[in-house]
Amino acid sequence: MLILRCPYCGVDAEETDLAPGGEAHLTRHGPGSDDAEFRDYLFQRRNPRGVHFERWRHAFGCGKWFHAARCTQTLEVFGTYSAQCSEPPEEIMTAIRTRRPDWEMPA
Amino acid sequence: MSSRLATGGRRIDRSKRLSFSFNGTKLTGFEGDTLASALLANGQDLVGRSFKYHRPRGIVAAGAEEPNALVALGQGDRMEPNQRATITELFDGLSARSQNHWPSLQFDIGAINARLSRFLPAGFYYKTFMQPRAAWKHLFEPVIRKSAGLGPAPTQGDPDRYEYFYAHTDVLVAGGGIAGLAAARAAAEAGARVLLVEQDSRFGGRSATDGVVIDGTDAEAWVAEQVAALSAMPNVDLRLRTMAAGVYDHGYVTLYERAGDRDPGAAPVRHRLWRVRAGRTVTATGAIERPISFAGNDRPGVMLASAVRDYIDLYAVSPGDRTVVVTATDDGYRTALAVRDAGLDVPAVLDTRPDPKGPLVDAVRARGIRVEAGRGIAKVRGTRRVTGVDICAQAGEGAVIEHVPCECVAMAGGWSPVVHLWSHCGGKLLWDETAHHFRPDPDRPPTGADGQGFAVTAGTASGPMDTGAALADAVEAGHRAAKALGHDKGAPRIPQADGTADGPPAAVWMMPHGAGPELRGKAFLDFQNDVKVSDVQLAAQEGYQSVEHTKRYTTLGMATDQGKLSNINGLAILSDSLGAPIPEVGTTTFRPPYTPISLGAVAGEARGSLFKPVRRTPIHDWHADAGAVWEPVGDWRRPYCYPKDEESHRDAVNREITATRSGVGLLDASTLGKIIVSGPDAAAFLDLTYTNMMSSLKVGRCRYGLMCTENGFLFDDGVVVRLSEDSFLCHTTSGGSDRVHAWMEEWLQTEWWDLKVWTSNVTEQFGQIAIVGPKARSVLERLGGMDLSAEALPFMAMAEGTLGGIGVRIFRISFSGELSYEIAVPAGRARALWDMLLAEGAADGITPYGTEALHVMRAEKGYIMIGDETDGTVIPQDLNLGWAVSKKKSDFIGKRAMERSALTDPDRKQLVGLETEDPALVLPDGAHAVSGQTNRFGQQETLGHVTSTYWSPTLNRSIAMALVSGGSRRMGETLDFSLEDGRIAKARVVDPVFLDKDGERQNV
Amino acid sequence: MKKYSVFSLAREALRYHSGWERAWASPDPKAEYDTIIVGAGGHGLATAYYLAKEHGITNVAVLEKGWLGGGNTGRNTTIIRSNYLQPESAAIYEKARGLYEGLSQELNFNIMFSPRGVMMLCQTQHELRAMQRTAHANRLAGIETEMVSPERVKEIVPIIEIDGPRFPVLGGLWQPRGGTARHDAVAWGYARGASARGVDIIQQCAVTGIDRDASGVTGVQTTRGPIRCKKLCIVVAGSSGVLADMAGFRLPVESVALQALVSEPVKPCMDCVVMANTVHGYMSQSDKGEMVIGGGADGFNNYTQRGSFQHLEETVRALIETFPMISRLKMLRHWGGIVDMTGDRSPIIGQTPVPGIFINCGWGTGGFKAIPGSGWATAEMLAKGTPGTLAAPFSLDRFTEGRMIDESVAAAVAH
Amino acid sequence: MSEAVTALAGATYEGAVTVADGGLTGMVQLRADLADAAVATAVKAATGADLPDRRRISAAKEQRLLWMSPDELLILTDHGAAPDLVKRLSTELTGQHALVLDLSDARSRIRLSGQGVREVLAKGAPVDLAPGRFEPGEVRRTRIGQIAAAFWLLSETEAEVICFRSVAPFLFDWLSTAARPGSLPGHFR
Repeated sequence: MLILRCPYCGVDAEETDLAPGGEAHLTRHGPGSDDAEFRDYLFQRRNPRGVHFERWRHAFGCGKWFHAARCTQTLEVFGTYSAQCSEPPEEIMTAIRTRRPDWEMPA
Repeated sequence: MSSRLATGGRRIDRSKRLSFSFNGTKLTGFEGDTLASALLANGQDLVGRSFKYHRPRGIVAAGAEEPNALVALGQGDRMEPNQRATITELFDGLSARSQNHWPSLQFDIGAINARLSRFLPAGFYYKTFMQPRAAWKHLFEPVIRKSAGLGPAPTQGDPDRYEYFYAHTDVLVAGGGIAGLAAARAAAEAGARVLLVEQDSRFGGRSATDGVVIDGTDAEAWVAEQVAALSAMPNVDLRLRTMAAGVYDHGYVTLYERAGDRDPGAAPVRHRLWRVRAGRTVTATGAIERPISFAGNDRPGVMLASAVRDYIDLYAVSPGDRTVVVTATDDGYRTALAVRDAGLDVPAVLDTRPDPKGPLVDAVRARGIRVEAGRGIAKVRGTRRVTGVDICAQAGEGAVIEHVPCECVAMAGGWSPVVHLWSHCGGKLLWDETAHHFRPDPDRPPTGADGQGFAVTAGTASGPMDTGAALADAVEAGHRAAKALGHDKGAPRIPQADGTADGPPAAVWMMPHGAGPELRGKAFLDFQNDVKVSDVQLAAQEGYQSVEHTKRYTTLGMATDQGKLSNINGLAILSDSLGAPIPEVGTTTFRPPYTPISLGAVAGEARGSLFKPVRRTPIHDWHADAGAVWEPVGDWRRPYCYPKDEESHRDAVNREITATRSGVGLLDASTLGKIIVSGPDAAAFLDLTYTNMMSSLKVGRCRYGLMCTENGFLFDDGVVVRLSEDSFLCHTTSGGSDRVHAWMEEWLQTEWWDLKVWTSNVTEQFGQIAIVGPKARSVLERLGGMDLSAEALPFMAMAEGTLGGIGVRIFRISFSGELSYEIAVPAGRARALWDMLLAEGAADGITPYGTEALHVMRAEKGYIMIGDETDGTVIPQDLNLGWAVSKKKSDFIGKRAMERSALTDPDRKQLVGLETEDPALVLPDGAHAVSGQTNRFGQQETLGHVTSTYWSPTLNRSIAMALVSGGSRRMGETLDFSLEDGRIAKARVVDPVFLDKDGERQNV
Repeated sequence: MKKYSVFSLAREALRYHSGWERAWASPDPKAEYDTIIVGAGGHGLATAYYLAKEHGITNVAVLEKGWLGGGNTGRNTTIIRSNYLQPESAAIYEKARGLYEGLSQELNFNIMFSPRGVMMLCQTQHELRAMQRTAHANRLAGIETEMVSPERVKEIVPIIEIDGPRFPVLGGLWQPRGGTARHDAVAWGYARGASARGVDIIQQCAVTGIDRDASGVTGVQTTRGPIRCKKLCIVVAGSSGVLADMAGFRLPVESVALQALVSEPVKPCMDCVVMANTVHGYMSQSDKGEMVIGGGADGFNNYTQRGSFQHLEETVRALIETFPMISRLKMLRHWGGIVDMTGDRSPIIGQTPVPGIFINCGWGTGGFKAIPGSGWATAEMLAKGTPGTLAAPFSLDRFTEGRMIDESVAAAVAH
Repeated sequence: MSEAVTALAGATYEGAVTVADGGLTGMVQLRADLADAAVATAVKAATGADLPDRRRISAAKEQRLLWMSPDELLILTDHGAAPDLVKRLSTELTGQHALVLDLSDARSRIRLSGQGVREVLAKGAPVDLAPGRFEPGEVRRTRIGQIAAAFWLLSETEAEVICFRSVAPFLFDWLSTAARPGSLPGHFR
């Protein structure tokens, strides 16, 4: 039972209050993108066994979407943060590096 | 045989007699008995039959680890199969039946398997029953299946109630023995919130029975003192009959409280499933004694030495006049003393160790009890119960030295910590070379959200088996758990226990050590599943070397006790067969729950009327009173039709349609989704979320809009109304409102957060009533309050005002092709308006209609229905809705996807109308058009399928819509539709708009 | 290979079964193979078996990081059916079901295929219409299924409640030749068969890297040293993304946990498989007597093979509504398996961007039933170097073209 | 002119805890950036109350302001007073990016009273409801069983729950079941 802190209402919400939303920080490819770019945007999700940036919604709570950095192997949560950003903020990166010194942000 | 002793019995209250029945025989026991102790007290040694060989089975243990004493408890709709007698508290009127035998427990036909056991080794069924092929289905499998299962299957629903309870605590302590109590006290005194749960009906565990003395007082008094102290603390909750069932990710724990098992029928809650979020979980779950593998160790009368002690001390039950103790540990001697103290005979203590010594050994010798060193049991004599044992040298091959008559054999193979809770969520184990057991590795605990370990072990669950060390470990554990959460008032005092630690146990995995195949084939590891030492060795021999392979091939540890008694012994045999050390062989995975929990508890309170939410419109009660036939739409209930007395559904639907098209009909459209989209960027946002251009919509006007996924597929539709320059009302499908609203918020919050837009799901603020048909206007005009003339309120326009004194918003839109007004009214007044309309329209024969009439009327007009014409793979162009897909807009959700080759393929299926050659024939739902060719897979090639098909009372013929490959090119073609019976129905491809192509009926 | 039969069993019984040989060999890896298959689950082992049997290719190694059959093959609810809507799906699943029919005899290993029938319940009007469409499609695809009435459902499944207040049973899609099989035995039987034909099955051998040059794959790095190969086939449900990473490409796959549980064993009470898709539950009774229950999948990426309680609630409460008598049964254990979810929930069988590397993955929640057909089609692809008729539709490029094979269309879940 | 009715039509259940229809209630939704000082000023002017802090409730006269999210406020008032409140708020917020709606009929209010209201809620809400952890003045949006709801304590023995109108009868039955006599575990003390 995952437990994530909603950065908007500050509640440590359990999974049953939340709705998962898949990989975070996707770049939307609309008209003008080529087939490969569009396929990657739609389907080719990062699926790491390790640190994963993902979207969650506090569905039964304040209804806000937020981001989480979580390890898909140990389920350790490095932090949650605003959904209105296109890359993880520095404090999240620091939190991850403190726990996983040899981790590198995938290209 | 077993019997009740004249005196003693720590737990029983001899003044409270309870009557119960076993296999129909009336028996009596005492308050405080378990069903198991009461059965033994009544001399009932034989309690069941084993799974595979149907061998006679007796009670082996006194707790949750019991593999044999499983009964069908209770009767009728309260019968529960496979209930463990050792953890079933006796109550007056309890009735139990033994399981897995026919015709009777005493004489069981299935026991023939025991005679054939030699031919039925591990996995024998993988090697045979294959020829002839038909025989498996018709002969072998039916026979195997008949013999499957233990207890009887219930036949009725369950009248009892279950529920969840959500609890949060700093420290959860699992186990209320002396370790659990000590840990809880340490944590509580440090200031932490503490929840302590004990699966048993008493606190204190084994301590009193084992004669533990703490701080100079006997265990019973010490435990009472701890319980009193803890109960007095406001930050502590102690709970009995509550088992920690499973430990989950992020430190979540489920508890199983058997709240009502002692008074079936009367208790308001049978089982309560606690869902606990604990900062730290202390597992003070104790240890379980290991049996010893010798030939005939499964005979009734062979018990764990600790269980023999329990039955004597707690329940004053004699397991038999003469008890032979066979032990690899000092602990076995405690049983010898307990038996002798009860005035019973101990013919011999067989100690596998060559040179047993220590205070316990001396005490036993001092009592004149015969101690045989380096000895073991070659074979147990007796069939339905023990009559004696053949003694042999442990070191040898089993040559019989002496026969000793006895009624009970007490096995003391050493103790293994209960590591289940620790392991459920990934805690790792260590193999202890001296104690010969797996114990938790404190350096590799299960970790939580913060990456830190969230479990701490306490007492014997950590490994140490002597009281002093266990207590010290427990206090430290409780303190550490609290401290990790910021609660610390300094190191707590550690209670002192008297006595010295036991000497090291011997590792005895097979008795005698050199036992041949004959004996190994009779030495049981898993009593319930009949897995023998020889089976594990066979698995290893055949290459099923992984512990998981062995488990699955032999079914070792897969019984309802999940291997609590058999796992370690089985592992040891396997490692011995493979010549690999035990830690390398490893353990199987520990899965929740610790012991089985009722499915009722898993489901919680959600049963019957509370199973799933039902959404009711403000007019729901009227529909119910009118005898509506309900159709579930999402969680909503909508009237399908309103049959009058004997009327068939189809007749009712036809009547509703005819009445509406010829006069006036009334529809409760409250379930339609309604979402307000407002703000300076509202129009821009809707241009992105709809395929249509919405920014060009004029204030006060309505436009039908489509929403696609980013994949290009149509997923919702509805009428959009521009309420003001920067405010829109978006209608969605019934049951689509939550999805669409969440979808809009998702894009606003995670992609286009720079847009100034607010949304609000106002679906439930309004009831919505559609008044439909040529006479709709006159009914409304008679109600009065608004000018509803074609000029004032033309088609696709919106007006606000009051009708019959109620504030409303009226949309001139139509899903039927008729003159139609959809009236939005505050939900609290919707029923009132509905009643007014019915009254006012009575003169015109106003007729409420349901969803089926709605569907037929929309089909007559060729309007699509999300979910019928769409299935998640359909794009607007497929439905001839290309006109609603803006070419002007540079972007909208789904635009890019529509450029992909598969979505621009001219042979895509397209929506067409169908007219069957036989107008009376209504095509079956989902029927396929066939080409007469076969496709690359050798299947009949299909051209398309029927999406909607109805009898049209208006056109007095059948009509249908279908998605057909290259459909628009096939106008006028006749297609062959294949029917269930293989016959072909011919249908002509036509324009899907069957009625009033020019829309004259609605433009009035 | 010693033949299994009632006679050999009797013969062995007389000598305490001392003569049984290993079911499969346990060789050390050779320096090079023509083909390396990564993953000794059902799909990988079946692929190896059919490579040897159908195409005579035996210089093959199957590498397994743990123990064979230890992944989803040994964790699923063993349902076998082929009542799929789309022609592509129907073709490969029916091929698999057909092979299951004679598999025990072919492998001389009783996998206990039990064609006891699969009943898919229709509990809403919409589901009823969708199932009718599927029934028509099945008939034209040569798959034996039929729509049955609620009364007939009750006849076939006496313990079912067809008049439930919330979701009454409106009908059912009945596949009489669907059923179950003993999942471990499928892996063991294929392993024994492949091994006997000369395939090297190498357990405890984890692939740690994939070697490639300009022309394509050249071999793999493993915990037991480097092994060269000409062709490489990745068949590692649950870890496909990780292996793809090693090979340097990405897959349209996400790994999520799927939940399952079994009850304590009770005497036989349900003689077929029942799937209730509206309420997301499915159940069958094992030959041992346990009620085997399938639950839902997590919605988030997850590599822990653990059960998560909250997903069982919904499944169990739904099944209690449908089968009220199970309420007093007890849950014996529950667990999770990691499944590959693709963009259209249909599998991937095909070439990858790296020449010489082939992939078989993305079976989602429904891989077990496909094992023989999947192995057969993958073997054909490996032998010919290009996908055959059965495999072709499941190629990777469908995600570029938007050519989805979407079974959710049928309102059925792919369990 | 008809009177508005509630979805629960005044229903009451008396068990270990009393469950009762909270009656007609004015509910006004404000969507605006609550961090924006101008919004705070406007709200104060229209209601006389300060904006509540995160997850808190503020009050003035007959009005209670519930914090629903960083950009959503729900104002409870008399049913008849809601339309005027909407007007006042809209006027005060002129020129601001804000949405004000009268949603008085969209939700239902249920009252719980008696010892053990905490435990009735704890049977369905994954929330720490222990004394000291959840106190009057805080509003919590979560689920009760399968129903989305918000609730708050008025005192140690009184709580209020709001949920969408269409599921109010279902939630009422759920709460009544949870409040059955003798069914409270007695965990909180």
